[in-house]
Amino acid sequence: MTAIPWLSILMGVSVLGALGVSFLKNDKLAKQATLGVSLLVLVLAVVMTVGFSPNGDRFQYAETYDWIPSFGVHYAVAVDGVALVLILLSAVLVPIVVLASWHDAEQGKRSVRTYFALLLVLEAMMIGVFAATDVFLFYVFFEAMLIPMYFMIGSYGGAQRSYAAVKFLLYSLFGGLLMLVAVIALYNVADKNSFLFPDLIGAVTDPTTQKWLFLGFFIAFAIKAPLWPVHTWLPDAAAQAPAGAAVLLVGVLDKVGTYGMLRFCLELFPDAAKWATPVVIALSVIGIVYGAIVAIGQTDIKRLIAYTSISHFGFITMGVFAMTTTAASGATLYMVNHGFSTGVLFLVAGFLIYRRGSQFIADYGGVQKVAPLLAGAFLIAGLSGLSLPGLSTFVSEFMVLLGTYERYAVPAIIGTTGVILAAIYILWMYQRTMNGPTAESVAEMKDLNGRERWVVAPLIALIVVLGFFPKPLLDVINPAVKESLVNVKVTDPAPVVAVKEGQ
Amino acid sequence: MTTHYLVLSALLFAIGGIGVLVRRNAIVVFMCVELMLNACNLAFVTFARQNGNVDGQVIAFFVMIVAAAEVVIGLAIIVTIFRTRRSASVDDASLLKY
Amino acid sequence: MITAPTIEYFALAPLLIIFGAAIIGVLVEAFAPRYLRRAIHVPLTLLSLVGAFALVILQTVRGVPTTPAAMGSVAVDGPTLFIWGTILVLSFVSILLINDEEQFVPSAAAVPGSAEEEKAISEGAAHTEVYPLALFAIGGMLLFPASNDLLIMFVALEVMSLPLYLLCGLARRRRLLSQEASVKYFLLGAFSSAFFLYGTALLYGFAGTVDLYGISRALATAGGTETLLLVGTAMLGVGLLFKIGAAPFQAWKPDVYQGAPTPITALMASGTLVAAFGAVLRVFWVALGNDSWNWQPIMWGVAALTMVVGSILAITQTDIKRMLAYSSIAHAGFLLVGVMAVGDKGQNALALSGLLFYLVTYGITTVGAFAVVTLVRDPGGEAWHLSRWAGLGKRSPKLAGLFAFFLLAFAGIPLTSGFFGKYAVFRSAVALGEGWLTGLVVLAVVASAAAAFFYVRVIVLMFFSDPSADGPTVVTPSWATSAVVGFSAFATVALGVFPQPVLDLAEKAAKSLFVQ
Amino acid sequence: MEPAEILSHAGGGAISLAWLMIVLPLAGAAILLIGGRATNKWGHLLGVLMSVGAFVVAALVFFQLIGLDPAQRRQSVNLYEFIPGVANIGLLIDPLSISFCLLITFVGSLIHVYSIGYMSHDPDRRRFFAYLNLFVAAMLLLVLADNYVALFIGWEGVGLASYLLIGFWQYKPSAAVAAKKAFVVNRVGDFGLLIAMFLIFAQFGTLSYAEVFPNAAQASQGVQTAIGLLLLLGACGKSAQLPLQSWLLDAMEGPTPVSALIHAATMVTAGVYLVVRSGAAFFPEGSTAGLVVTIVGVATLLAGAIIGTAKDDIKKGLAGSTMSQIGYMMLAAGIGPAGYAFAIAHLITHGFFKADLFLGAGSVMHAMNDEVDMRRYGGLRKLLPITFATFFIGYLAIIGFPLLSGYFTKDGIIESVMHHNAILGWLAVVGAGITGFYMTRMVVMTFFGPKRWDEKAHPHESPAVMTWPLIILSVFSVGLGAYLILSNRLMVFLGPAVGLPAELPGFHPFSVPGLTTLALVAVGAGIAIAKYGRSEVPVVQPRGSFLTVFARRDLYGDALNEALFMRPGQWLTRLAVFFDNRGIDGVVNGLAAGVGGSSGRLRKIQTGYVRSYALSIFVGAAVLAGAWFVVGTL
Repeated sequence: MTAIPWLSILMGVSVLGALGVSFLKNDKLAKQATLGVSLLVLVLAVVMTVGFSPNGDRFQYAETYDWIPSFGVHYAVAVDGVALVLILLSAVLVPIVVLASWHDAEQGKRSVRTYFALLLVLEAMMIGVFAATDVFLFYVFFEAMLIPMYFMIGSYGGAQRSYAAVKFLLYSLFGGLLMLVAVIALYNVADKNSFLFPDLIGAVTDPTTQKWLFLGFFIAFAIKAPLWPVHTWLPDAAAQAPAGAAVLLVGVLDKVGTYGMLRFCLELFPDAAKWATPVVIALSVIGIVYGAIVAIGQTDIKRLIAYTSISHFGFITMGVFAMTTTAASGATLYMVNHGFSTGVLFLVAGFLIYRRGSQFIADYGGVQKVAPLLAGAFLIAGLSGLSLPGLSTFVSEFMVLLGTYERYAVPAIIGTTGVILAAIYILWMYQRTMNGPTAESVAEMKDLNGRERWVVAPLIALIVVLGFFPKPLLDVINPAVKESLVNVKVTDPAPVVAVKEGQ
Repeated sequence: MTTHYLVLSALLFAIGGIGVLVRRNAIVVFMCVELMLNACNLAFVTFARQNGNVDGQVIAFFVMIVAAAEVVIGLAIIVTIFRTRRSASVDDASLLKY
Repeated sequence: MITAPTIEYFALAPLLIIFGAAIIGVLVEAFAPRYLRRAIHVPLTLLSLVGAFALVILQTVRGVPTTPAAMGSVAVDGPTLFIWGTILVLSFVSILLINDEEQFVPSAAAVPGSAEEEKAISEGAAHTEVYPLALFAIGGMLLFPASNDLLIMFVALEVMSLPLYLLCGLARRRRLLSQEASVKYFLLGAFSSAFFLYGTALLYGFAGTVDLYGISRALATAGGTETLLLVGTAMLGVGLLFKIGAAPFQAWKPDVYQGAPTPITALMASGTLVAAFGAVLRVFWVALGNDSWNWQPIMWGVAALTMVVGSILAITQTDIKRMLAYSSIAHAGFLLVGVMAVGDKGQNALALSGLLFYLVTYGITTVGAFAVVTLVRDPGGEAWHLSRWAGLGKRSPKLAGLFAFFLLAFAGIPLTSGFFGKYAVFRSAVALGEGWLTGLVVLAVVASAAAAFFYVRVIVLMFFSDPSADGPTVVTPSWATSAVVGFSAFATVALGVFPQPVLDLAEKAAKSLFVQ
Repeated sequence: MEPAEILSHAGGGAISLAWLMIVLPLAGAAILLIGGRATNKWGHLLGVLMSVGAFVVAALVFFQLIGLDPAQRRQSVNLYEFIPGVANIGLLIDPLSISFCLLITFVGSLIHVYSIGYMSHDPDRRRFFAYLNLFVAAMLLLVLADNYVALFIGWEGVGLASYLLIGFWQYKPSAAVAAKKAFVVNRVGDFGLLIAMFLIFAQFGTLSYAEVFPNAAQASQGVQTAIGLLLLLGACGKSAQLPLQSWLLDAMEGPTPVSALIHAATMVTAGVYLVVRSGAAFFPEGSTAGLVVTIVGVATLLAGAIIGTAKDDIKKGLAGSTMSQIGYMMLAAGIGPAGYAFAIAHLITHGFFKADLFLGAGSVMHAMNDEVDMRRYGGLRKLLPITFATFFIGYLAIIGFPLLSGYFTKDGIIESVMHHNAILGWLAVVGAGITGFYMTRMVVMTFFGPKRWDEKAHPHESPAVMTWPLIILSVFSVGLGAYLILSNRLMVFLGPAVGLPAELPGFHPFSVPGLTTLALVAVGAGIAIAKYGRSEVPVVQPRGSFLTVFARRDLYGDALNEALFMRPGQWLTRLAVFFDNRGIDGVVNGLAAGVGGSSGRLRKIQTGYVRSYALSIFVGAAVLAGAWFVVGTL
């Protein structure tokens, strides 16, 4: 444990950066400043991670101050392994997104520096939401986050942007407000005069109350994740948002939902969670298959990617609620990997669309011939989307399915069909856009330029490295997940055959 | 014994209320309101009698004063709108709706 | 043999100052030369408000009196003082808005578009009466929640309302609407106050007194099934619910808010609402406190209806002020949730503090929003039609940003004061631990989700849609107006991030509850 | 004899450097892909170098291994922890894996060399070599893995390489589609493999061979069978066995060296490897799973052979024959220890002579500027002497001409199956006969008879860089079989890895089945010569009898897939999309619209008439009073 308030520093830097950027007059300068700030945050986050001791206390870098005593609300932040990797994910994605959306904001003829300021504000809130160990503080970030994203979609998005933005906001707000009631009730039922997460664990004992509160939280998270059938805001939002915002939306914001399920739904209401598990698993499985099938039928690249994410979130929720160490760790790792893989997928798609000016698959063809690098990046991103072994997503998907099978064989088997469907939607999209004779509309297409390579390269590197060597992340995640499962009071099922230690 | 007065006041109040609903002329409507106030006065006085204290009587005086003030304001407003519209029908004033 | 009544002048001082100033204002109107009047009125009014506020502070510091003043007819207790402070602050900022004479008709008597109106305009005539009128209204607002018996309450109600009836008719632009608003407000107001009075009469008949505590005592002995009591409370309720604009008595609100001069709308939407809720609380908690199981179900229905009507009807509004009026109806519904959360002493304190805090946050944000409305103008006055606001975010981002911020506060997004307001009230309701009330809270949050839609809609208009060529001009605000906007914005942020100080005040005020 | 125990390697010697086998080609691929155009000049050379390097390492490991006592010949080298608590990345060096390594790296290197010439005119030659290296690396990981997860990584890696190489000329839509098809069909197999792994992990709590195999017997019979069948599904995908055979014929869209290396010599045999590797555990002799394997094998070997008879495209003909030959291997692998050695032996020899045949075919195409229709060949033996000679040797080898490789291995399979299950055995014999027919047909149509090609083409022998690999391969095609089979060399060698049958089989050249096989092959060849050698071959394909069409259309395999999966799939997709937009999203938007609409209607109650407002107040008052009354008097 160190006395340095790392998390506050991280947030503070982003917020101050945002302020500074919004006051800059020169757009170019604003961009560079944003990039600088986000890189600084990344460096700080990495340093913080290095100092994190996986097998030390569960929550580290803790800071706790009274915020609103009469509500029992604290400014309390700390990270365990799960939160840490997600914060790291955000810290990695933001600078990349900044670099990727260098010119995005200009299309709308809208204020460029506002866009980048919003990015930084969003980063601060993303860090905050994962770091918050006070349920109320978490809720505050959970809701407040919507606003910058809402403006990013609404002001800088595509033709349907305001529809998408409003849909996104209201959908989330609806869930959030239901959660608010649950939050209040939780406070009263627990009767601890405190919103601190550790105080609230095991505070709700009455089964009926647990179920109601669980629902209040779960619905909000299910909408956020999004879980079938409350997913329809995502395709619109993701398709309309500028590529960068889409990355943060699908890559990080949605993770708040799955993270919330793992952290709050399970730990605060373990019995209710077990009670709800069959339904949740069923919804997840439906989500996996359904999302994949609908993705196959999409004609719009970004929508397609959005639906693949719905399928992937099915895997994550399944892993979370399977409540085995392997599955839960896999799910957590999945959150990170999915952030990277969908991130690069959206970004490369963004480059593609930026060049051609159309989101429709039908407008492309034979791009590989004219822009091999672009195509290659797109292929690798796609392959990580279908979780090819050797790429990070495989590890997490494998763990989720493996762990789920231990307890729920049939859902796991059905979920595994997603592996086949994934191959279809990714490769078919790739074939239609990149292969075959070059369409004259793309004949002049430029290949990736320097900036874009710098955007794609780090992500792909990460995906490959983590694909072969996920241990560092898992070593951080596993203890945290084990702790949570202890609070949920579940133990992994033992193998049927007792294996005498071989060799 | 006092019930009759109460019934009467209730009737007056009801008449006033109905009047407000059915009459178009702003002045008349307003007079109906005054009628309702007076119904109240009657009730106050009656109850004062019933309870054997003078509060009700006193209140009645208060009410009259207030009613008088109301008249002043009311007439001023009604006159202004009449000058503008050349009509005192409350139904003509229906630009603000939905 | 009549003994002279004892009057606690110090306790009543704020009232006396306001009324005194109002009377002086009238004298000024009578004797001061026209060109001087404004110069006298503005400082006089503001000073009196400041003075009154100072006295309120002083009393709070000196310790809250535990017995009602003026022979038990005016209760100057913790809640009253807090409400007074709130009303005075809100009035102060509203007066700053009223200060902008562009808003008021030069000569109310002149027929719109007539020669004499031209003349009046050319002469730069102005109705400086607005200041004393406003002061009388404010005085009424102060007395209304403080009055400890129904007669005083009735008088206060009228003192508060009558000047407002007039002020509503003084808009410079769209005078037909303004006058219509005035006449509607007047007729309906008088109508409803008749109900209030009749209810008073019946309760007098039931309890033999109009003293609130006396009524509650009578209730304790007689039990809650007397016809007089039941009908009486219903009638009384009509009068009060009308003032806060609860359904089905909300009809006047949109019309009046839309027609009235915007500064007056601001005053009504903030000050009057606060005062009316103060009165509602006093009547239902003090007089009918022992009877809560009787009125709670009805209040439940009213609250539900109010929030639903407010949120739903607001969605399709096209006039900005009208939309804000409906939003104010919806908020009234949310506040009623808190009114029902009565239980033991601690629970009451919780609910009361929540309500007080909500009233502060809502009032301040409302004034700010209307202040912004006054700044967005067309050649023909304020750009009232929403479509005119399209693309405002690009023409004047700062103003649009502020307005968007106020709207988000109305919607109750975290990190705005509105969020904690809602939270404080809903929390007290849930804390009661009654299923029916928690259910209402769920309904309330669903309603506020729906309500969010029309706030968001305005933001969409301002920021996401492109400006029309001949969009409205944003006038450079006067020092007063900019002060109002600035103050409201600051308060909305501050209460959204560090609500604790104000919460402390509210809790302190609520701890002692209403004196009996 | 049961397989030997898997020991963890003590370290030292080439075995501890075995990882180089994988890393070298992997590095090659990485350098060539990342290096980009800069490496165009020397890329192909690097590729060859890395492949040869891998071969050298393999050879060294091999020699260290045979230096060990047989009981010591299963050594696992742990590299690093992959997924904590689930799996490591580790290598298992044992006779089985090393045999594969030698085959892969040796044949692979030859094909690398050959490709230098074959791809010399292709602008993307560098990328081609990168993919080839990637393939070699993945394939080696597949066979060297000491647990199922690592195996799966290699398994998918070769799938990727195959996808990339089939679609190498991606601008040809047919190639792109074929590539996608190959990958997707393989994924169906992977589905089975994945479930098998889950089941294994749920059963044993581990996925490493060392811990699973010894305890397999403790699992219930049903579970064992289930695992076996699921593994078989995976094997069918990779090895193009029924019912997942359909992708292999389309895969011929890839450049010919790819067909030779991936779709003949190595990758497609991965399924056989999987079955043999897990054989002792999950396909024990006489087990249900084993029976199913043999049935699948026989069915495929016949189907492949039949398909081969009708193809005019020389590569597709060879592809059919590949299916069929792998069918033989599966068949053998299904019968347990008695068959493993023959399966592997046939796998190895087939690797050589089929690669020889494919490369020969490639050389022909090279000469005929990429004409693949045998009806447009003819009389090429004079013009392409070396190609002809080598191709002919390969031909003799595959039809099982006495004393050549195929003769020993295939005959071994038939013999061993005969003892196991006569029906299957005789079916295999029939297959051999058909092989005789279609291979002869191929040779006759290509090299004999009058020339049927058009004037523009002027055939010429391929350069040395292409012919030398042919020669080397053909040499092995002659001798290797005898070496492996006689005195059960391979069987004994493999013993520690896969176990040995109760008594080692002897070699009976004049057994009934053996002779019948020869007779049938002769008959088949005779018919082919009669049909295509003596009589004129029409340049345009005749409609052909129903049977011919049946064979030509791959036994309607694609039609079946289309009817059963594609069409309903597309239907389902459209349905789902519609449901999502109209159904779910419809509800959401409908809700919003409903609220808006009700708002539009409700606001009409605000008529603007003050009297109606008064009415609402009046009624409201009445209602309130009434309600109060009701509640109060309750």
